[in-house]
Amino acid sequence: MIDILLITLTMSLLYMSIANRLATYLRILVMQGLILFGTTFLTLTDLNTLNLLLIMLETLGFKAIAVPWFMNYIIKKNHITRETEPYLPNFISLLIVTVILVSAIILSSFIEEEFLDKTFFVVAFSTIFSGLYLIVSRKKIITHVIGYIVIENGVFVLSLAVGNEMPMLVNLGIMLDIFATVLILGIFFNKIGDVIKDPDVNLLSNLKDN
Amino acid sequence: MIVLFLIASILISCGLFINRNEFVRYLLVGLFLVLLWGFAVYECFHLNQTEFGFFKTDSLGLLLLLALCVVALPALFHSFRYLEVHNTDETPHSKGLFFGAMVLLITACSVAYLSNHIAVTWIFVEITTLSASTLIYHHRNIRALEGVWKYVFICAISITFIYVGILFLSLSMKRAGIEDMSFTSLYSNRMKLDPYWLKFSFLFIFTGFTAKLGLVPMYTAGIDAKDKAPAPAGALLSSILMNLGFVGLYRVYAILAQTPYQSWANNIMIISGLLSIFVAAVYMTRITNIKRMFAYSSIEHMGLVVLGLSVGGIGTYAAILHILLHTFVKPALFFQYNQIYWVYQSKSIHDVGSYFKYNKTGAIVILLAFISATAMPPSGLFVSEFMIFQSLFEAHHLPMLLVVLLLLTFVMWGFGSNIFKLLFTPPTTIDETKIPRISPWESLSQYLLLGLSVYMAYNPPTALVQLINDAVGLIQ
Amino acid sequence: MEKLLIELFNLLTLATILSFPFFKIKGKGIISLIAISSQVVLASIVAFSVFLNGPINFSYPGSWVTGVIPMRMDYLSAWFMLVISFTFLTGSWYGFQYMKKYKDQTANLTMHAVALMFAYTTLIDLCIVQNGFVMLVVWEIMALSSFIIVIFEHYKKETLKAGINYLIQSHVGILFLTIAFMWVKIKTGSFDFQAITDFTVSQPAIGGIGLFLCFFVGFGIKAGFVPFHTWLPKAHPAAPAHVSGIMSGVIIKIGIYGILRMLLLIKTDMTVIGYFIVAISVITGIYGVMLAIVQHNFKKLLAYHSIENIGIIGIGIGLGCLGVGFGNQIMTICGFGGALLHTLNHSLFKSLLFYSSGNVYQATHTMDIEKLGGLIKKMPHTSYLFLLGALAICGLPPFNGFVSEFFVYSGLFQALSSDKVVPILFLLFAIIGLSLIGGLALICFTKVFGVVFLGTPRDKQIEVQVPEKSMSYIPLYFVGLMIVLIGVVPFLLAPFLIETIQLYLPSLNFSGYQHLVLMMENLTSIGWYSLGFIALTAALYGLRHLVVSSRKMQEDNTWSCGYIGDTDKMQYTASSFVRSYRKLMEPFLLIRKEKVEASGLYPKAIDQVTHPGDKVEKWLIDKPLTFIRGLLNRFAFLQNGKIQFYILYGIIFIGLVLLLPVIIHQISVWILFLNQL
Amino acid sequence: MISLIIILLTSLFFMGIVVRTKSIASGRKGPGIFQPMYDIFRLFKKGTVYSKTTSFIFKLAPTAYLASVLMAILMVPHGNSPGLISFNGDFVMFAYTLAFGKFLLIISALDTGSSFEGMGASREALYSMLVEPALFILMGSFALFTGQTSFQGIFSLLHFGSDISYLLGALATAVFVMMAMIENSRMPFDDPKTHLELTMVHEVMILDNSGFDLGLIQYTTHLKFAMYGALIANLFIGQLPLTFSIPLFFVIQVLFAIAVGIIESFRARFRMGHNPQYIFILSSVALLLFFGILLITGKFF
Repeated sequence: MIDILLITLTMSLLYMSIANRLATYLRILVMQGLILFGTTFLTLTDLNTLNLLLIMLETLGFKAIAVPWFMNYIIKKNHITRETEPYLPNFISLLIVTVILVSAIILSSFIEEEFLDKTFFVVAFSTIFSGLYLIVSRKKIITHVIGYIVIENGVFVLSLAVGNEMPMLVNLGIMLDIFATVLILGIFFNKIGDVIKDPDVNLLSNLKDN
Repeated sequence: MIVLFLIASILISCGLFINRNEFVRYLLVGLFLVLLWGFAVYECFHLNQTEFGFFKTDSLGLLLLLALCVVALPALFHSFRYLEVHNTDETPHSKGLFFGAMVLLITACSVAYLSNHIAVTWIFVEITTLSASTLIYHHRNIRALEGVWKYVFICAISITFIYVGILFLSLSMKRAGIEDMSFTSLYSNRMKLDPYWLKFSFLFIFTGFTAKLGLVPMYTAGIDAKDKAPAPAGALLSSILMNLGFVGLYRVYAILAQTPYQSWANNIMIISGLLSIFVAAVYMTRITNIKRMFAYSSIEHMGLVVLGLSVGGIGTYAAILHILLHTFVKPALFFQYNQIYWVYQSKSIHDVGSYFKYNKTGAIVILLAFISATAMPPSGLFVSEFMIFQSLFEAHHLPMLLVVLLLLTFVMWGFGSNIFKLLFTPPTTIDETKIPRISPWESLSQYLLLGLSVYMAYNPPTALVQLINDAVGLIQ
Repeated sequence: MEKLLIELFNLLTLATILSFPFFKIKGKGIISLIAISSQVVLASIVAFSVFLNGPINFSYPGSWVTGVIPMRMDYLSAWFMLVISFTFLTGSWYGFQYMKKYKDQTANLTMHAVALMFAYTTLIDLCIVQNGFVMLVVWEIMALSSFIIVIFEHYKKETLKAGINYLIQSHVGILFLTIAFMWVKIKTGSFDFQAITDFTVSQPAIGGIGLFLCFFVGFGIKAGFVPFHTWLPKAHPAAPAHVSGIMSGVIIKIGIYGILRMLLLIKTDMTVIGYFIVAISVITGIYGVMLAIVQHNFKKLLAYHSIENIGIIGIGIGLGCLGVGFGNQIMTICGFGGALLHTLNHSLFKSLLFYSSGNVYQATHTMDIEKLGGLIKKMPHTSYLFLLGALAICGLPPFNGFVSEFFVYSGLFQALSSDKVVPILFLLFAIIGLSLIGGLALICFTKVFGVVFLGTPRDKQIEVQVPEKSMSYIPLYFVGLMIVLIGVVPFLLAPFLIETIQLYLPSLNFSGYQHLVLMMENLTSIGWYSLGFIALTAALYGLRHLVVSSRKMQEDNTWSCGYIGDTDKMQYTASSFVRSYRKLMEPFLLIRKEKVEASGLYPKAIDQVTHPGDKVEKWLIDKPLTFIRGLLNRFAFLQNGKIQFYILYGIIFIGLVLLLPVIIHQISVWILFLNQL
Repeated sequence: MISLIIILLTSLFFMGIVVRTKSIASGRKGPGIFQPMYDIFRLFKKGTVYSKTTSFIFKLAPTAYLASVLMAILMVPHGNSPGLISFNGDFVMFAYTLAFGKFLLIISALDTGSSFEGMGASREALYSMLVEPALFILMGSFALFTGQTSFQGIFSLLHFGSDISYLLGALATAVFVMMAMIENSRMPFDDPKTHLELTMVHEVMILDNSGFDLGLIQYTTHLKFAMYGALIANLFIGQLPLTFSIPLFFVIQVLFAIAVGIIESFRARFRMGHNPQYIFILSSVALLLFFGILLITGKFF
């Protein structure tokens, strides 16, 4: 069951790489949140209830609901165009994400590790790097944020892999989630929104030395 | 005690946030300084004691804590001066925000130095990001916004890297069957750790810390941050915050030290260090923005520090000494930058000049600080650089040494030609009547800092040498 | 006692500088003048007491960074202390009046005075301190303060440029010294100079030679050996006259001191070092004077002559090394004796020349010799002093330049009796070089003196302030007196020379001592003959005067072969004077010409300008520099403001570190595979 | 002492012989051999005209020129008997003393501010620079040969053994002769009798000297000839006793003078532009000599 969920997560990455509209991104984020919620529920079996509750609350409430809604609000508020505006054609993106996926699998094949479920590793790895790829390859700032959240999801998956033994790390991950996302979105919402009307990243590329 | 200090200073910073009264602000900041110094003094007498298993006052932490105390004093003083002079668009609210953030930053750093648990360090690194971002965005204009945006984003990414590193570390601990994640236990069990994941985790953690430490690859946002932050804040960013990165790196490196994979870690650090010096050389020879120039010179010094650390031998000692002295020298430059800006109302090298004519004391500071920052004798940094070169020589890295020397010469050339333009070449367009009279006392702190760096380099008190040697002992 | 004096010497500087805030600018000038003068007295007392009572050693504990700081004053140190002190005495007195016209730039002057005092103090200390680390520190303080005194007129762009050039190059020098001392430190664990001896003794010869080369480059940059000379012709014209005098008088000599000191310490195959030094010195000498001839800028020309004289000194040193190598004591005596003596002499006449050039500048406000002329009538004192200096620097009797050059010459000739062919060829090379240098110097200074001081002004716009201020030539007469004294009674120096030379002759046998005595007798006889020469000339002139005074005599225009009119513009200029020479030497020089040819039926005014360049600089400094700059600038894209890139760097770094070992491993596998084919 | 006297004597008639030879060579009878000295004495009696632009240098230079040559002559030995001044390396002083005189003469030419004299001065300076190495190499090779470093020592020990060394002696003589021609700026390097100032070297330098000074300069030229003649003679005198050596000396001087005369009357002047090359050939010849001596003394191996 867990594997199915994780594979769906990976699928969503591929979809994300070729999606053209921000709304789609947000839906994918919601989906990923739900997937993580399910995974948490299934994985962290031997965790004390309170902690588990906290984690699930975070995944469901924060990842699946609050953040996407919030971003949607921002997009509406700042009249951000609906296009994702990638630098590269979708086909190439698809290719690259696939390559990331494959290389993750290959890399995992090097590992012989009884404490680590390889699926987690592969999924986490590919999610992190395709999130990075998303940031690098898209023009808009909002897409950067989305990419960052994808990375967070990947990291979360990774933390789940060790979660049972070290709940503390999972909590750390949650903390990172909330902290960074709030910080970034906070700035994004409060400042960039009202300083620049059309938040195109090119407007934020003037601090340079060349 | 550490926790008390933490709570107290967080309360103080909250107080500063909400407070609107000038006098109370002075009072609170003074209180905080007293607290900080008291804390430092207390720790001096409680060396190598663990608190809650999360904090441990080892010699490295203590050294950097003391350095921080020394820098914090003038930093806060100059912040007051800065806000006075720039009081056109200052509201009590913004002032409160500024000081609150600065106090928070100082606190976070000073506690993070002493943390004995990688997760705790990580948390405080996050807090520094938060407070630093507030400082950077003090002038609410679009450039500042860009600076803070980049800084926050890059830091967020790098923090994630560190987190991933920690996860890998935990994996390797599982292999070894270790539960306790504190540095001491990691260090004592380092031979048991699973090399595969250890390498992974070191790579990720190192990459993450480069953002704070100011090294290739993640140094980029730091430059913008130091450029955009008000000069006193910039001073802190380029001194104590970098030290924080150094502490983190040092402690993680300590785990790998004396293990078979140390050389592997060394190679990573050497690559990063050389590239950093190279980047510094690239920009020092072409930069036109004085503040960014200072920032790049920090990059160069960090590169040297990492080189010294990775080569080992006397290099480790030199690295710690170097970062210590750099903590005193670089703020001096940033504080002096304030006065430069008051004179010319510009940070572009094209608009400045004849500083020696307009502000003599300041000009002398710039001259001395230049000598220090390029590590020419008789400056203090010369000693540590000399030792670093010596360690490179001893480790038979002669070609590397020559490359480094070449690059440093270029750095010095670029730095020098800009500094001397600032000092001596008559400016193109300047209204002499508008130039404010700057009291020599403004420069006092810089003289003291520079003097301190020289003294500590050439005639180090035995206690200092002892502390540094202990710190070196952490990885040897 | 001497320790006390030295400490007093150093404290005096600090005290003076600390007292500066309480004085007006004039007061500052006066007290710094007094301070330097009394420091000179102190230094001389110490030096003389060394010559009287033998070497003096004491040491400071130092910190754990430096280790023990031994202070040793032997005859070499004493000799150089005397040389430095004298030039600083005259220089500061001359500079005092030279700086009068800048008296409104108070802050600038204060900094200048401070830097000047620091320069003097550190120079003296450099002769004493014998701890590598401390020596580096003092060395750099000296370099920095000399940089400050050079860029006095820093509001001029090219001055600052030259200054920075000097700073960077001297920093490169210190890097070499750093490496050298580091090397010794690592091998022996001590910064004490004695460690150098221990190290070189323990090493095979090649190690010692390598170490010496490191030192030589480090000191040679300061001394201005070709090809490390390029900072010199830039810095000297930029500096005020007295500073130029001091710089080329003593500051570049500290490099010579360093080399001589290292030769005392390094124990290795001296012949190789000797050959090396002779070769590079002959090249230095000839190259320097060759470029000096084609210069139009008065001070730049003199600067190139400093390079030439460094070459002569170097020939002496090289000869001495060969002597040590072959155990031929005549060579040693003449070589080192000539080098030491020429160091002193050059510091005298070169400072004299620079001071008088300063007077010319103050009178005319130009250094372009093409514009000058006929100054001998406006400023006779300066002119005759300059003539004195010119004759001395050409090494003509009866002046001091001849004495030292004679020393070297006789060494070279007497060494010819050696029976190996390689040294003989080197000696021949040196002889040819030395004689060529002499001839070229003669061209150069006839040109300068003739064009600047004789004839009539070549540019009517330049008006000359007369009369000369007395303070502007009294210190010069002081120097001139020394020049004549050394020329006529050189044996006054003999005792000092003997002591100093013996440092290089640890095993001085009887014959060697005889040679030493013989050389000194030669010195004496030369002195008397020079005196006789002066007397003869004087007598003949008196005779002529008697005869001519009874004849009738009249004045008229210069006979210009029938052409009557304004002949000032027709005079031979500096460029035309050396044109045939320039044509001859074209391949060695780098001269940029700007011509406006006559064209058309009614040609406009034509003119031609030549800009003498420096080939060595072009190929050794400029080209590589531009190349590396270009290389660095290719990477300017790194900080391009795009956050995506910044993140990309992180990914690339991680990927690189992860993949690099794999790739390298694969490649090595392939290579193995291919090797097995 | 002897050398001084006999050189002075020679200087009285030397130029006369040269002139006489030339006139005979050109089929004229020609003046008596003391005619040049009469001319000089006439010049001594005349008054002088000074250019307004000149300074003290101009008055001093001719005297100093003469003084320098006299000083140099004092160092020239006569075979075994040393000159008044003799010490190790005296020939260095010899060369530099001559250079001193030349220096003053050159700047005195520039002192007049006349373009012609500047021209002459420039050439004079260049040529003397070029000729300097030749002398030193020559003396160096003698020093190598005899192991002595003073004129007297060298010439007293200078005796040619094998045939090849005679060849070397001839070479040395040739170099000395050529050197004398250059130093006194005679044919083929310079034509004192030409009437185009543009092509002169020495004569154009002294264009503004008149009366006593001119006389001094001209007499100095004679002295110089005699001096070089003495040097050449010394090559052959060696250890001979005075009774033979002094006549031999005069014979050689006369031969030298005749040789000069013949060269002057049968050679055309070199092109000004080519002079440097020809002068530099002297140095290479001297080098040849040097290596020859290396060969003889067997130090090559």
